[in-house]
Amino acid sequence: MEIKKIQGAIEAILFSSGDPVSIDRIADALELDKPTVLKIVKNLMDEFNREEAGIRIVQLDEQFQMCSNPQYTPFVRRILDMRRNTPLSQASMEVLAIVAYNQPVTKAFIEQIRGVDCSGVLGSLTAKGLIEERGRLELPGRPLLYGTTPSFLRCLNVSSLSELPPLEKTQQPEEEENDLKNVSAG
Amino acid sequence: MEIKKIQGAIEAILFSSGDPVSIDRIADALELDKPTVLKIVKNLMDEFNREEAGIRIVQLDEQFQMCSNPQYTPFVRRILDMRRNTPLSQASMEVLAIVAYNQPVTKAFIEQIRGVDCSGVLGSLTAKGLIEERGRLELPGRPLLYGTTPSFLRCLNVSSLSELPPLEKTQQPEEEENDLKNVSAG
Amino acid sequence: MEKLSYKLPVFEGPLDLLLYLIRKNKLDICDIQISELLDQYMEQINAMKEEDMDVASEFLEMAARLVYMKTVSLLPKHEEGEKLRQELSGQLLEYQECKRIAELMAERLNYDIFVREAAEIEFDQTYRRHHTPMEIYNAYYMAVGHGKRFIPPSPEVFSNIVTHKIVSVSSRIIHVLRRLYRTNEVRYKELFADKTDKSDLIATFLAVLELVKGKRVQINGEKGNATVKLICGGVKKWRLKKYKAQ
Repeated sequence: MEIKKIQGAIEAILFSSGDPVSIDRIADALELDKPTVLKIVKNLMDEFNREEAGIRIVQLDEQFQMCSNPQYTPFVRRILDMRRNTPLSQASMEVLAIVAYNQPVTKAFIEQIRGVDCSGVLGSLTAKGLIEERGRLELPGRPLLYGTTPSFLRCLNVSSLSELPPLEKTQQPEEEENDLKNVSAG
Repeated sequence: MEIKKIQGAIEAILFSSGDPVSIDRIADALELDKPTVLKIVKNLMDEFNREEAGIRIVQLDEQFQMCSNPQYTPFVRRILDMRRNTPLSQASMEVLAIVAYNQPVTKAFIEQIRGVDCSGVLGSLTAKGLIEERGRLELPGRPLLYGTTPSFLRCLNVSSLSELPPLEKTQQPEEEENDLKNVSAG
Repeated sequence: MEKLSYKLPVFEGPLDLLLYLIRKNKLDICDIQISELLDQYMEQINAMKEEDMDVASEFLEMAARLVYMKTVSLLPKHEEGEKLRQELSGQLLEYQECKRIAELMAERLNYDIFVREAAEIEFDQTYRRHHTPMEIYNAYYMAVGHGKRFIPPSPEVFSNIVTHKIVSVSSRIIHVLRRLYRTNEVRYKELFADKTDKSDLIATFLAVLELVKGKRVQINGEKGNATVKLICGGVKKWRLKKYKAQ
């Protein structure tokens, strides 16, 4: 393999791994001897670690890792921050609404209504602090139950769930269903 | 900010974000105008995307993302100890093709073309991040609509849907076909 | 979950099979000879007979459609038959194109490019935008639709399969003893009066047996008139000491 390709391969490895990678493992993967790899990595570091570079390669003992140049952290933070503040997707809104009106509910219940998997959405709503886990249902598999948080009320600017617009009669889970839900949740 | 620093910041942003980032967001974060940012990103792409490079910058519609150069995939996989992604099944490819060329599209429409149920396939394509929900169609039952994601473009190595292989002339969506889309979606 | 039943030898569905037959027999997709196609199709269906019923149903649906088309084509008026044939041709052309594109895309699809996870910067991810309650209400209707069609079956439907309440015998022993401390003697039937659940009934019955075995109670009479009597009468002290906590 020519030098340029080996460099490229190491770049790709460090980029994709995220975690620090030891020189031994790189040597193994490329089927090269350790001193050669070490020399190429060092060259690569010289190429990368210019003062203004966005990506740096750092050495940690015998390991190497790619990371962003700390001087740009404020910008990175802004970008990631903007991502966090994007409005809820429609899928998120729907899941939130189902949780709000039926809590505590299981993932299976929500998926049955929406007809599609919603693990990702539940995760992001939890991270955003709009819903939270509410124990488990005493059924096989002990599924998690979800309910809305005080943050959710703040987000809607209401002081209690009772201020949500009431559902039309036909949309309300039936009495018996509620009873059962409570019984089985106990 | 000097050019070199802006480049570095964009590098750092793309590296740290992981996901595709839109030119608007970058412009916002750097407090620069969009054309300037676009020009710098394009320069950066020229710098990065040499044949032997380990890291590439790809354009996906209006977004940009850093990813590894596929030619080094075997090495990266050795390091990450990952098995090869199983190639998508024929069913998945067909569904993906229908979604790509007709998006946003309902499950009913896809099933009409393929003549078989495709709930499972839609679920797995969504889980793989190749397609995503795109709201609902305002028809009875409010069926979900699906479209392709930026990841889909990346995996196909194109930067926009317009680069997909063209449909054969006779198959270009005709009036009646469009009608059918709406009817069958019901 | 992806239905495994789709792993039929070669065909993704009835349309796939039809395209295969058309190609194999060098038929013209735009001018299908229905009776010829139907015979071949049925041949294949018979060959696949041992396959999963679920798959077969989709293939059978197409068989029925072909049979119908054949019937209609025998009528003196040809308009409907012609219309059905064009419809099928159109569908086949469309599916053929879909397959072609899928193949092209499969060649180009590289599902093995690596991207990074977002950098782990500690953020307070709390959602800070605001919405109105009406948005939540509307989203609910979006998800549920207006009919009851989409409301999931009540948990009751599953209760037989998934819930089994376990009632401990010891809790029923306490229950029986409590009843007896008040009255010293109680009709056997009454012990079961407050419960209808099967596991409650069984646990109560076992509790009585345990108490008989432990010589704490005695059963007199038979059938409906049987009574259960506490043996060490005047057990007020028991109640106070041992079972107070319960």
